[in-house]
Amino acid sequence: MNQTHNIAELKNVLEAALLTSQGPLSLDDMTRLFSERMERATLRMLLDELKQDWANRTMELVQIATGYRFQARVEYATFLTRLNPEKQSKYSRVVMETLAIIAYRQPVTRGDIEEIRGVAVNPNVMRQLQERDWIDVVGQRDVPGRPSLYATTKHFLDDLNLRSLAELPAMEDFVQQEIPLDT
Amino acid sequence: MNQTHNIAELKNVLEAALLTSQGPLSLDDMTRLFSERMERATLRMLLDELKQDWANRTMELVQIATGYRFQARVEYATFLTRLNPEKQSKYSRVVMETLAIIAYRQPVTRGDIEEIRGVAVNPNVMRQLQERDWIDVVGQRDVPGRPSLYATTKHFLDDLNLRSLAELPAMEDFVQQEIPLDT
Amino acid sequence: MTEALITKDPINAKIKGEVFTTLPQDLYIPPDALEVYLEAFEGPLDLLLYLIRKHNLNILDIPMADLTRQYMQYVEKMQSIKLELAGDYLLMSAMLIEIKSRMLLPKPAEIKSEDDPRAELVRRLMEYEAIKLAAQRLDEMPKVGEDILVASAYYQHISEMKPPEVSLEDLTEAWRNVLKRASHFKNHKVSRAELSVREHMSIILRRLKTDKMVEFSDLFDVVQDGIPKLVVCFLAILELAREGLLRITQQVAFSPIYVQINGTD
Repeated sequence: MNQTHNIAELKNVLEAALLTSQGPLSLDDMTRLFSERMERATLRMLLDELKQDWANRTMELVQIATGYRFQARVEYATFLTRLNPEKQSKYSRVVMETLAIIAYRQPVTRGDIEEIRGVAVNPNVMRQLQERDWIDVVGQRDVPGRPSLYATTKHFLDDLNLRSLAELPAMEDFVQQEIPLDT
Repeated sequence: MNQTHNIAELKNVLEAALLTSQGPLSLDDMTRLFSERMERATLRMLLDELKQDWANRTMELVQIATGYRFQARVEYATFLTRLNPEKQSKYSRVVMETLAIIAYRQPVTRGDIEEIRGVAVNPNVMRQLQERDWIDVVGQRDVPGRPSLYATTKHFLDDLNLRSLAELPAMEDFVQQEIPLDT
Repeated sequence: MTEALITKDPINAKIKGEVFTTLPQDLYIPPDALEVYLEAFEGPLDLLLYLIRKHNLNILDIPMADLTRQYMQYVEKMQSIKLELAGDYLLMSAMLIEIKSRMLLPKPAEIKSEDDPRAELVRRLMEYEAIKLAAQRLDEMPKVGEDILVASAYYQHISEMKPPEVSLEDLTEAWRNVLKRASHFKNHKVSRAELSVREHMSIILRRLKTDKMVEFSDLFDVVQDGIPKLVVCFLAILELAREGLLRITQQVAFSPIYVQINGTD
């Protein structure tokens, strides 16, 4: 079975690939599945159908930054996390605040982060985020010392179930009431 | 949804767990999924049903030594393999030098190659190049033992994107009068 | 909700057996507890924000002179490892004192809001506050490996080993190495012409392997091949004969010349 002959069979190949893949599959990845030529429009149509087929089932086909993946519907998470109780340890507030600054203000230097947080940034914090592959260096600012500019990665978007940064909650949502100057 | 109330929902939890688990799940693992007590007999019954549900689909639920897992039916394996082609290793130095000698000095016998390289040629080396269809035997030298004469094939030229051996870089320190091949 | 989020970390400092759960209003922090306070807050902005939002503290009401004096004492007592962190608080104290002193100066008749020295601090505080909330939101969002479980069913990996790629450079590099090591080849040069001859030697041998005996003239395609190729072909036959690989026979003068592989009958 090297040639695929009908829609159902093409969809099955995609389903098998998406259910077994270690990471998200891009459209390019998926075209490689087939020996014959596959149009991206056809792929998108098949993926749409596949998504429909799974609409009321345990897994959902989602599109994220780097491609498509099947993931368990959120209502099963409570069951499934019982299998691996040793959860990934939560990041400290410093790490999460640094991540938020990079996510919302990117690209930023360590100096920018220190300016916003009012405290020096421990290099260890940056390292943690880089090791998780959530941030990386995208360039240097053209000022003395040429400090590194940090930005979030596509992997960060994937891990947070987002297709793009625009899907992050809007910054305006977090702005609180004005601090009064005269009381 | 911490309590599960019907067979369908129990099966869904098992399905989600088996599809997202990194490895096979044992019956013990699966009992941990549920907050309420779960008999092994019930689990086996549910797994049997799940197996039936997937009978004509892309994955099959199989039992192996360490537990249960979903795996893509074997007919999809050829497609999935295309996603992760195995890393190609490089030819060893012996293989490359043997190939070079055959290309530049053909037709040659194994004895010729040994004389040039100063070491015995492992028959395995010749076999690798023959299996690749890059060299073949074009005759025997009329000496005792009638050793095979090796030459490069047309397939070798194709793979290296050459029209003829004359397109191989010449190893000359000075420009010799060339016999033009195309006039 | 805002308040709940901002005061997520309760202050729980124990000083000489006495438990402190709220910040003293005079902001005096006993040196023993300094570390605990510093850990409870992410920095001077965080501390200030807490005081403003939780205790409705007016930025200008902070007794800055006292505060600064206390900080100076901490810095002296603290080990060098914590100096950097204390420095951030010290810097903030200096900033507050500067603001306060500017506010105490006689005001011009009309003060525009952007000239208010506190405006920049308020901007920074509010930006930090928003980032802090954004960080909490990011922390709460479902993530792969935590509450998002990605499909990873098994498939049988069929080994479809692709053979190694070889480039022209790989090949010539290998040949160069051979020449480098083989001393008797040291002065050997391979020209393109020679390569063509050797290629034709292989071609002729291949032909004779299937056709056994070929008439000499049939080895030349005078219609298709140009003179140079015919010459190369002839040189190849001569070279094969010299190496004893061919047998060239002619029964009588002017009869056809036959070529066959040496050793075949």
